[in-house]
Order: sequence, then structure tokens, then C-alpha cells
Amino acid sequence: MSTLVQSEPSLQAGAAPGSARHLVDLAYRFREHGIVAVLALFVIATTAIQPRFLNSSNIKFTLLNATIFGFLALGQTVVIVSRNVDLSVGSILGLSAYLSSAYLADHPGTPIPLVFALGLAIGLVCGMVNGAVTALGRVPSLVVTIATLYIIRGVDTVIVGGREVVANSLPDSFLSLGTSTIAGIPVITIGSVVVIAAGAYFLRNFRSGRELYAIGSNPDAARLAGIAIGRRVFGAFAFSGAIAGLSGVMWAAYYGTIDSTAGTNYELQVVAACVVGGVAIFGGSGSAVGAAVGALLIATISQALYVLGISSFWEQAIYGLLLLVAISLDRAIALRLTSALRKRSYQQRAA
Amino acid sequence: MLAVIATLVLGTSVSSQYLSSYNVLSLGLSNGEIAIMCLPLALIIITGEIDLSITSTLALSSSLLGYLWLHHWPMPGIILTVLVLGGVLGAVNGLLVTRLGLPSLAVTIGTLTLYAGVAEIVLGSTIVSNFPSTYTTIGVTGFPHTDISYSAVFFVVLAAVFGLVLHGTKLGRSIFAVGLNAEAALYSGIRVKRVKTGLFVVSGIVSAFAGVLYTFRLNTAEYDNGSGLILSVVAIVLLGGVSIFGGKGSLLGVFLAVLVFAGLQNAILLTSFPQDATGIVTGGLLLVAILLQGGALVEKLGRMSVRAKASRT
Amino acid sequence: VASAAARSVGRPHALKKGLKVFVVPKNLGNSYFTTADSVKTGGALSALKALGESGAETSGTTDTPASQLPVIQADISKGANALVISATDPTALCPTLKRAMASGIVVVTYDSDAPTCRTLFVNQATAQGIGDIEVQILAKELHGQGQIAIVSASASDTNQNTWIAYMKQELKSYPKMKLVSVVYGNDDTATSTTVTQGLLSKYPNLKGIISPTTVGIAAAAAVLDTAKYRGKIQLTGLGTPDEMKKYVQDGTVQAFALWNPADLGYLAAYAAVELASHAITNAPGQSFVAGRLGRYKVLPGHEILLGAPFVFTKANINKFNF
Amino acid sequence: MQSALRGVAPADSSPVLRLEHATKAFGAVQALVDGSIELWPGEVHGLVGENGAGKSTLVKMLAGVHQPDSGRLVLAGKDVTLPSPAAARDAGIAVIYQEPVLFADLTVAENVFMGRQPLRSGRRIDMRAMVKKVEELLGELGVRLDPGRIARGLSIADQQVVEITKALSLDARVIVMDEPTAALSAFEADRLFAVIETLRQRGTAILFISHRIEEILAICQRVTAMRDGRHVLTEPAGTMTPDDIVRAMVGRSLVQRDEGERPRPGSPVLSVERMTREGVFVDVSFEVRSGEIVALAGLVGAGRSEVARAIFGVDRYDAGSVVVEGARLRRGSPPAAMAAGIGYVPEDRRQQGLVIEMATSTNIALASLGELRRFGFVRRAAERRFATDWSARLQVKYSRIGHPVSTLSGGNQQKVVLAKWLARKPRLLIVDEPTRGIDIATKNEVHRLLLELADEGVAVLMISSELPEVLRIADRILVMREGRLVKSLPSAEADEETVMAAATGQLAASGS
Ligand SMILES: Nc1ncnc2c1ncn2[C@@H]1O[C@H](COP(=O)(O)OP(=O)(O)OP(=O)(O)O)[C@@H](O)[C@H]1O
Ligand SMILES: Nc1ncnc2c1ncn2[C@@H]1O[C@H](COP(=O)(O)OP(=O)(O)OP(=O)(O)O)[C@@H](O)[C@H]1O
Ligand SMILES: [Mg+2]
Ligand SMILES: [Mg+2]
Repeated sequence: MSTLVQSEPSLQAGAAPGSARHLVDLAYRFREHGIVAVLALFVIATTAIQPRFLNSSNIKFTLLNATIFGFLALGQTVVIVSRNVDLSVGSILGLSAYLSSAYLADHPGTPIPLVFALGLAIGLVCGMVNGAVTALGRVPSLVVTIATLYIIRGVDTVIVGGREVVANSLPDSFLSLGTSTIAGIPVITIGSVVVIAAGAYFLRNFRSGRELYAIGSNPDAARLAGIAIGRRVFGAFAFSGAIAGLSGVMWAAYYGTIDSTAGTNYELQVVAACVVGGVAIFGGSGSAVGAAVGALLIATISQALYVLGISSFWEQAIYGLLLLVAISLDRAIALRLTSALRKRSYQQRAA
Repeated sequence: MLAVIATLVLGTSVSSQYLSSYNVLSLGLSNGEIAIMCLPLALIIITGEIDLSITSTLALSSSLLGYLWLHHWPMPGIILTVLVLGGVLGAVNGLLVTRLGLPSLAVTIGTLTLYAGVAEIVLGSTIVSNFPSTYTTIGVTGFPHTDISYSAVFFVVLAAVFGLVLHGTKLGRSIFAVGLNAEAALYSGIRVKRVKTGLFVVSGIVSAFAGVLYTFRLNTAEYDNGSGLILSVVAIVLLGGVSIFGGKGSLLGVFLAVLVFAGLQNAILLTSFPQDATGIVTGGLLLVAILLQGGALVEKLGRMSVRAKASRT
Repeated sequence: VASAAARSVGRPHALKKGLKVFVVPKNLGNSYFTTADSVKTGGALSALKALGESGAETSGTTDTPASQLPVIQADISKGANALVISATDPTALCPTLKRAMASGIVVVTYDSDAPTCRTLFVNQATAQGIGDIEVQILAKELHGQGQIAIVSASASDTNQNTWIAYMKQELKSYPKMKLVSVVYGNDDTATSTTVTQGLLSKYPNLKGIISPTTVGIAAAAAVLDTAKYRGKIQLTGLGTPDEMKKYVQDGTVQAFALWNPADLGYLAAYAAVELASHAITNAPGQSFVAGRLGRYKVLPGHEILLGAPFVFTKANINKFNF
Repeated sequence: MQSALRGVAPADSSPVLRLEHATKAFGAVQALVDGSIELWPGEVHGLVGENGAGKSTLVKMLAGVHQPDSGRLVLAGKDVTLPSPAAARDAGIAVIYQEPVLFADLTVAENVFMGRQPLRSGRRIDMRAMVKKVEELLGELGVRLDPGRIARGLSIADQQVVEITKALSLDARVIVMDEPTAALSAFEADRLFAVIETLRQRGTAILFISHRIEEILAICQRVTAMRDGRHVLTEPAGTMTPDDIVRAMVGRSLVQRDEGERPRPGSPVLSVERMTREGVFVDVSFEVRSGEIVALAGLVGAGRSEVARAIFGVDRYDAGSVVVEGARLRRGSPPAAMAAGIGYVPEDRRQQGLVIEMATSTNIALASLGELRRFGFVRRAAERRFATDWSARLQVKYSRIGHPVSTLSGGNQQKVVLAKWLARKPRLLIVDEPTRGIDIATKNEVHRLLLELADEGVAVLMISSELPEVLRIADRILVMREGRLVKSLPSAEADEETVMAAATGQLAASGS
């Protein structure tokens, strides 16, 4: 979308592979390390002011709140690296949350994995619609998913029609997913982490994963390399939809009361988590782990603001400011490294 | 264009009230601010950037307006201050995007939150609604001697100005050039950064102005005014045929899209069509519009990605 | 009650039929208003149906004047005889409502008033009554001492702010109960959850929470619904019995209050039809029989009072279904 | 036609790939009327033709990017269709496109193996094997390049290396190279020729496209010429002279114009003093006088374009000064440079010189809009007249001036860029690689234009990687190496050896 004029690092690749490469690698890896460092810094600073920040229930709350966003960020990462974006995830989450929990409420004996399967299927169908329109129509995904954001939410409100699913109609075994913990870590967090790790591994180690990066990095080159762009993009959207569908079930288990508004306005927050986590908004680079850490950082920030007792009127402003600081810092570090790199490679050439 | 006619026909056929003067008035009343904010956003999207913070600028302007009124400032002074504030907020976006080279999507998601947050700080739980009736009449009556609302009049006037600038002037040409190929624009002596920053500033001022109108129309200043509208604004601009990748679009298209959007919403309200489904219709329309443009887009995308590649490498 | 209903229906000549009455809740898709309005629950639309009027529920999808206003304007365009409305923001809506009244449309507010621009307000309970009872419930559960907090809706919500003001007043009678924080969940489940969690982390000695909003209390209850907090932190507020059943039954919540929203809607619709038929005026002292609910009298300030809020406990909650 | 091809075929084998009488139209444009070519194992086949002759279109058919509207494609004796790039790749055809197409965010190794990464158990990518394989291939090419490095920021030469490695990794029977040397200096081109020779000896069939006729004659065994989308001739390279080739391409001989006496240069228009941009160039000082053509020579990456960009204000510099006609120029502002009378024809016309999707007329007027306004509004009629006028002066060939400039052939696009700047009547014109990718006839015209300008008293600063061109039209040659100006010599005293020696540092001591 943007066509910024940028001076990129000019490195005589043939000249000095060893040390220069080191720096480049560092620059690229720093995207994630940087965000982890910021997170650590933030936790330390907050804890210094308010030691209770690190008590077990607060950690649990923070993880719980990060879980759904981190999970959604996995799907979003897969889409964004392919130079697309999925703004319909909040609506998909809402639809899946209601339909799956309403089904469970009506059929109390349903095994919980089946409920997840149902949510996944709902999300998958929505995601496939996004993917099909984007890939077949070859139209910008931002526009497509803004449209489906409205459509899916509309379908949701029509189906729900002002009803709601209440905690009392859901079995305890389902609701406890959102509260019970193993070794202090919430069950849904563990589940999500496993899926995110699998997703990250897939993106890094499988051809189809790498091809998504290739598409995002240079669609023309991808076509020339014989990559089935349409199919991969379709797959990315289907995956993102499926993840959003699963998130809907998690949402239902966690919050217990489900009406037609679940997941409203989540889309921009998920994109924000990805961006903070170092996923390049124009595709080609970034990792699911980074995005998940981004979601964790955002959840930590908002939790910290509550724990520090900052007036709730200030909360949103500080949160927005930190978001800007995070992306600016990322950029500033990248620029610094680039210019250091430039000078260094020049000195090496001169020497 | 087709969509406008279709909407009018649909509207009149479903309800004889559709073209009544009262309805035309309320139609303009309820969409005026959104419509106004579409104008600078269209220009920004044509340069290849995006501004998602405009609705928060609206909220912050509304809050500041209320706050200063509570502190007994004279109204003309307040309005001026608010417009200046809008310019400053836009400049912050513009500088972050052009000086730091950050992607505008990310920056303005950030400022969307930040500005809304500052609005909350400014006004907190206070609601200001004792504005003088000289100002708040704009929410009730039409523009003198007409049945058209004030915000609709402002919209039409601003649309004409924006249209002339975009399609008639050197600046307008620069805006397209920047959106199509910022690097070539730079090499042609176009001040790319200044054009972009300037547009963000204009966007801020216009959004602040929309905030003033919004506040007077509802006779209410509160911190969450206008929240959640942003994607509607973006949707209208895209419906108007502006390419999200920049470089393509016309103000006439945006103007018509505003009419379609307003007309459609109004038509739905006047029928017993379930209003929950407004989103389905809006989204469906957007989808159809984009798919209709898609034929040409297939080829355009190819060329665009060459550009994107080159600007990234 | 049954005979009262029979009587009122048996007096058809007094009320016009076929009136266009629009019921405008704050927003659509809100279960509280769905209960208040729908035919199934015996709310406003069921009253209109029974009286032979043409009724419809219309509103925006978000709880803001900007989304509610165009709907009201459209209703006026559609030739309404009466509006039954819960005002998102009185000042924003007033010019339009006044215009409606000037053209002969009856405006009845329910749930949330617009004092200067309506014919009649159907009050679910006095603001003071609501504020008082919630503090009293909590005081009883905490034996009058400990830190407490409030989880409200949005900071700009007039209803909430009035109730909170009365709560603060009532709290003066319980000097050992200390209000440490008011947080805002924006009537959004996720936000309400986060702010509640924040309270728990920030105030380890917190003993009680009041959430005078149905979304907030349900979200807070879900957070407290673990062995760690159950019974140790008391929660009360305004909630719907369906949403709260689980938490009352498992002991997370002992008692909370609410009126019957369906009765509120039913009464408001009845009043609107009475007024639009010119069977009564809005003068204090006028009275009418509102179907199954019996006789109501217009009070000074042109309002009718539904009754005292009802307190739900484990003993009675299963009898309710809304 | 076919018999003509066969007539010159090596006797001891059969062709691997044959395209016969292929046609291709893009809408109204008939890009290819009769595309025919025959590639043999162990042979480098040159393809020449003017800009827009249809060479790249032909290449894209062999690559599976385009499918012929009619005609046959015969691979190892069998008729085939190549519906996609993947199909061509699987058939053993590797293509190095006119412009390198790399994944900037991915590593060199991934770029080479994208879509075909070696796998280990569970269909996972075997990273280690992949890197090792690329290291081997780079070794074969004798190139030092780190396979783990991100492709972003690679020099054009290194990008070509990656493309070549990709082709090698395919073990392709046929390798097609579309103007691979256009962006390379002579030095780097030599490296590439060595690689091509190795491939040829291994029995690979190579199709080599270039506008540099010397190159074609030096490395190709046979040459095919195309004109206006048609196959014109195919002959053994050994039997042809440069003039034969040009005649086949252009349809006539080119008359080498006699340059005649150059006027003496006038007063300095541009003085650059000790200009430094850290990490890019250091202490660059020189002057350009009115009526003088000064050339900046050097290897790719020597920093010539960066100097030009800094003068024009697209880049900033850290120290030093630029003075134009006695007045110091504000740094970092192209509008200021333009106001001072500088025009700049940048090296990458598609990316920097033109807004490729805008009309030809709009592009020509884009830098002169200030003069075409009335009451702040651009007068469209005046703009069109202005553009038509200037394109007539430069003999730009277009079908409609209102059509996007992308529909013009490369040479005409270059003329549009020139027109855009000449229209501003500059005092100093900077031209960066003005003839890159331009056919020989157009090149002559560009040279003529530059000489005429100088005759009119314009100062010209020319950057070119093509030494013959530099020697032919420059009055003075400045040689840059690694960001420094190492030598300045009048063209009368210069020849290819002295300039190359200075550029590569072999005679650094004798420099400035
Ligand atoms: N996709 C396309 N759409 C329309 N016209 C095209 C397209 N591709 C090529 N052409 C036209 O086809 C003709 C042949 O173009 P081609 O790129 O094959 O020329 P070329 O011989 O490679 O020239 P050059 O030496 O400049 O690279 C040109 O007139 C060009 O404008
Ligand atoms: N050491 C380097 N390593 C990689 N890329 C480089 C290096 N130096 C320069 N480049 C890139 O190569 C391109 C050409 O470099 P530059 O403009 O400095 O030199 P030049 O002599 O004008 O070369 P050219 O003949 O390519 O125009 C630039 O885009 C620059 O970013
Ligand atoms: Mg070509
Ligand atoms: Mg150069």
C-alpha cells in the first residue's frame, strides 16, 4: 500500500560475509528479541513499583487476556506475511462463539472437542469465503475483509436476535477451560501455545509456509517461481478463519455469557499485536511467535495499568502511546543498524 | 453511479416517505460527519497511505470543545482552538509516517487509540450539553431556505473544493503521482513528504471540524463520540472506487458512494427490514463493488506489485 | 392480576386500535432490552399486540445517540403515533423528540429518561432506591466492613453515574465500608472482565464489588467463579436472573437486584397507548389499568413508578426466566 | 524459415527447444508476429533486436509466462505447451529475467530453492542441505556470497548471481538470459561470461539477449535478429560483422555521424566541493562548465549515482557544498535543485524517471506543471500541447499521448524522461545511464541529443557504465572508485585501459 522511498542497507555481499552477515542477522532477529526485551523491561519496571504484579493470579489473568489475542495473531500472521490482511476475525469469532456455545447449550451432552470442531468448521467456512473472494476475484483483501466484517457480524446479529447464551446453560467442564490451570498456567493458554508453536514451526519449516513469505515478499517473483499464489492465499485465509473460529469457542468458555457482540472491534487490536510483534505490515517477514509476544506485551501493558492503579481514564491513552513507542522503537533500531551497517561495510571496503 | 440510482429507486419503491423533505433532511443530518471525513481520507488513500485515527480526532475535538466551553471560553475561540488541535493531531500522524518512515496503517491504529484515550482524559465522565442554541440548531433545522442539513451543505461545499484540488491542480496531480510511484514523484521535484504530511494535517483539521458539527448536532460533548465509525468511513471511500493501493480514485466516486451509503441506510430504516442486517447490506454492496472493479484490477495488481517490490528492494 | 387484565381488555372502546407505536431501546441485540420489548417475554410488544396496535422494535446497533437518532427520525417519517424510548443521551435526542411531540406524537421514555422532552416517564425504580439497595445488600453480606469497588458501564453513562452518586451517599451510613475504586467496563464483556481482574490484583484486600449493569455483573461473576474468590469476595449489582443463575447457585453471588424488564416494557407500552388514545393525559393523578400489572397512577414529574427493585437470591431465582 | 534455421544448425546433435512461428497480441498491440528460435545443447545463442522488437515476449513464452496465440513449441522433439512458469521449470527451462525478481525478505538460499526446497522426514525443509547445496553452486561460479544472507540490499550484480545460481540448481537444459548485462559493468560482465562458458561446455543451451553487439559477437555461436515482432535472420556469429547485425535489427545501416569540432567550454555551471556522504562517497570535488559534457565512470557501486542523487537533493550529504552558477544549493531538496536549473534523468526510468501508469503527456509535463497553470489550475489543453510539442522534438513514438507511458517501448520511455527534463530548459542536465537497455539506433539519437544540448551551452554530467559511450561523447572523464574520485582526464587522453585501470584500482597511484 505504501510506496515509501527508503534507502536500504547497501552491503557489498561479496565483500565480507562474516561480520557483516552477523549484523544483518542480528537486525532481523532483533525484531523478536527486541520485543521480548521490551516486555521484560516493562515487567521489571512495573514489578518494581507494584510487586503484586507478579503474583500468581495476576500472571494468570494476564495470560488469559493475552491468549485469545495471541491465538488470533497466529492466524493474522499467516495472512499478513502473504501481503494480505484479515479484518473479519472479530466477526468470525463472534459468530463462532455464539453458534458453538448455543449448540452446546441445546445439546448438553456434546463432547467438548466436538464443540471446538464446530467452532473451527464455522470459522473455516468464513475464512474460505474470504480466501475465495480474495484469490479468485484478485481483489485487495483489506476491502474484502472489511466487507465480510460487516456481513458476518450482520449474520450473527440476525441469528442471535437479542438472545444470549448464559453460563448456567453451559456445562461446568466447558466453563472450567477458561478458569482452571495446570501449574498456574491456564488450560486454554497451554492449548494456544501448543497450536502457536506448531503454526510457527510450520511457517518456518514447510514449503507452503515459506511460500507464503515468498508471496508477501514479491508476488511477481512468486508467480515466476511457480508458486500457486491463489491456492496459498486461499489457504492462509481459511487458516485464519479456522483460528478465529476456535478462538470463538475459547471466548465462550472464558466469558460464559455470549451475545451477538462477542469480539467486536478485535480486528485492529489483533493487527496491532502483529505489528508490535514485528510482523511487517506489507508482508514477507515476521513470525507467529513474535506476534504472540506482541499480544502478550499488549495484554501485559493493559493489565499493568490496572494493577498500578492508573486512573482508568488514562488507560487507553497510555496504551496507545506505548503502541506508538513500540513501533517507533522498532523502526529506530532498524534504521540505526542499517546506517551502522552501511558505514561498516564501507570501512571494510576501504580497508 | 448505478448504485446511486438503484438506491434511489429502491428507496422510493419501499417507502413513499423516502423523498419527503423531512427525510432528506434527516438523511443528511445523520451522515454528515462521516461524509465529511471521507474527503481527506480519500486523498490520503490515493497517496498510498491511510488514516484510521480520524474518528478519534473527532472524539478528541468534541471533548476539547466541551471542556473549553465548561471553562467559559468564547465559542469562536473554542472552535478555532479545536481546529488547530485537529491540525496538530494530523501533523503527529504525518510526521511519524514521513519522518520515521513508519507504515501509516500501524501509526494510525496507534493514534486511533491514543487520541481516543486523550479524549477520555480531557472529559472523563463529564458530559457537556449546555451549548448555546445558536450553534445547536444546526442539528435540528435545515440550512436557511432549504431542507438540506448544515452538515450536508458543508459536505457538498468541501467536496467541491476537494474535487477541484484533486482533479484540477498541481497538488492534485502530485497526489496521484505520489500514490502511483512515490520515488518517481520525488525525482520529479514533488515534495513527497510534505504532500503526505500536509494531507494528514488537512485530515486532522477536517475531522476536528466534523467533531464540532457532531457535537453541535447532538448537543453533546462526550469522550466516546464517534467511536467505532472508522471502518464505515474507510468502507465508503473504498466503495467510491478509490484503490486501497493508492494512485487511483476520483472524488466524484467518493461523493456518489456517500450518497449510496446514506441513502441505503435510510432506506433500510424506513422499511421493516431487520436493522440488524444493515451490515449485511453494506458489506454486500462493498463486496459487489470491489468485484466489479476487479476485472481491471487483476492486471493492475500485477503492475502494482512490481512497484511495491521495487520500492522495497 | 388476571382479572385486571380481563377488565382492561374488556374496555376496548376507550383505546384506539391500529396505532403505530415504535419501541426504541438503547440498542438492538441487548438481552436486557430484548426481554423488555419482545412478545415472547411478555414485554412491550406483547402489550401492543394484545391491544391490537401495530408495534415494532427499532434501534441502532450501538448504544449511542448517533446510532439511535436516525432511527427515531425514520420512525417519525414512518408516521408514528407514539414512541416508547430508552434515551441513550437526553440532550442529543431532545430536539428531535420535541419535534415529534410538537407534531402530536406521544413520547414515553422507559429505563432511561429524557426529562424535558417526553410525555411520560415509566420509571423502573427510583435512582435512590437502586443505589440504596445495592449498598444495603453488600453491607449485609460484608457485615458493614471492608474495601469495596464498583464496576460500572461507561464513564459517560448518565444512569450509572446517578446510581453511583446515590451509592456513595448511602455508603456514609457504613463508615467501615470503603469505596476504593470505580472502574468502567463499557458494557463490554471482555473489558469488564479485564477491569475486574485489575481490581483483584490491585486490591488484595478487596471484599466486595457492586456492578450496577447486567453485562458488568455477569463478567465480574465469571471472574470470581473460582475456588480462590468464591465466597471471599462478595458481588452484587443489577443482573438478569438467567445470566446470574449459575453464579447464585454455586455461591459466587448471594443476592442481586433488578426489576422485571418485561414488566417495564409492558407498562410503558400500555401507557403510550393510553396517552395516544387520549384515554388519559400525563397530568399527575391520572390513572389507568395496565393489563396484567394492575392500576398505575401518574406521579408528580409526569412519571409512573414500576415498583421497588426485586432482590434475587438462591431461594427465588429459579422461578424467573428472563 | 525452418530450412533457414536448419541450415546453420550444428550437425552433431538435435535442438533441445524450438519455437516456430509464434504470435502474441496484447489487446491491440501485436507484440510478436513471427517468433522463431532454435536452441541447441552446448551453444550460446544471441538474440538481438530494437526496443520493442518482441525479445522479452518471446522469452516469456519459453518461460511459460505467456502462451503463444498460435505457433508451435517443440521440446526435445515433442510438441509441448507450457501453461505456467512451474511447467517450464519442470521441463528444464530456467529463465533469468530482464529485471531480477528476488524475494527481498528471504535468504539467498531460499531464493534459489523457493518451491523446490530439499526435504527431510515429514516433508520438512532440510535447511542444512539447502545451504550446503547453494554454497557448492556459488563455489562453482567462483563467487563469494553468503547463502544465509537476506537478499534485500544485494547489488544488482549479486542479484544476477542469485538468479544464475537458481538456474544452475535446476540443472536446466536451457537457460534463458534476458539482458543480464544491462546493469553490469564490463568487469562484472566478464565474470558472467566465464560462467556462461562453463555452462556451455557442460552442454547447456543458452539464449542470450543483449543490446551490446560486441558482447553478442564475443560469446555467442549463433545470432538471431528480430524486427517488429518478426524473426529476421539466424546466422553463425563468426560470419557476421557488427554492421550486419545492426542492419538486420534496424533494417538499414546506421550512419555514424561525424561529431565535428566541439566548442570550448564556458564558465562553470556546477561546482561540487569536498562533498561527503558517510559510508557512500568521500571528498568528491569537480566542476562542470557550460557546453561541456563530463562523464562519471566507474564500476557499479562506485558511488556515481549516489553523487548525482546528492547533487539533485534526493539524498542528503554530510559535508561539503554544491554551488550552481555561483549560488550555494540547499541540500536535500530536489525542488531547490530544479529552481537552480538542474535537470536529472535518473538511472532507473521505470522506477524513478516515470510514473509508469500515468499518461505519456502527464509524465512529460510532470516537472513543468508550475508553468502550465492559470489561477492555480492546470490547463489540460496546454499540458497536452506542451507534451505533444516536446515529444515531437524528441521523436517519441506513441500511439496515443494520453495512454499510460507503460505502453511505450523502453527506448521511447527513455526519450519521455529526457523530454520531461529538456522541457524545463536546464542549465545543468544530469543523465544517469541514459542508454541502459536501449537499442543501438535509439542510443545514437540520445547521443546526438546530448551533444546538441552541449552545443547550446548546457552543462551535461553523464554517468555511464559503458566505456565506449563515455569515450565517444564526453569532453572530460572523471573516474570513481569506492566512493572516491580517483582520476580526471580529458577524453582525448583517455582510452578503455586507462579508465578501467583507474576504476579497478590497478593504477591508483597515478590518479588524482
Ligand atoms: N503485457 C503487455 N501488454 C501490452 N503490451 C505489451 C506487453 N508486453 C509487451 N508489450 C508490447 O510488446 C512489444 C514487444 O515488447 P518486448 O518486451 O517483447 O520487447 P523487447 O524486444 O524485449 O524490448 P526491450 O529491448 O526494450 O526489452 C512492445 O511494443 C511492448 O510495448
Ligand atoms: N557496497 C554495496 N553493496 C551493495 N549494493 C550497493 C553497494 N554500493 C552501492 N550499492 C547499490 O548499488 C546501486 C548503485 O550504486 P551507486 O549508485 O552508488 O553506484 P554507481 O556507480 O552509480 O552504480 P550504477 O552503475 O549501478 O549506477 C545503488 O542502488 C546502491 O544502493
Ligand atoms: Mg526486453
Ligand atoms: Mg548508477
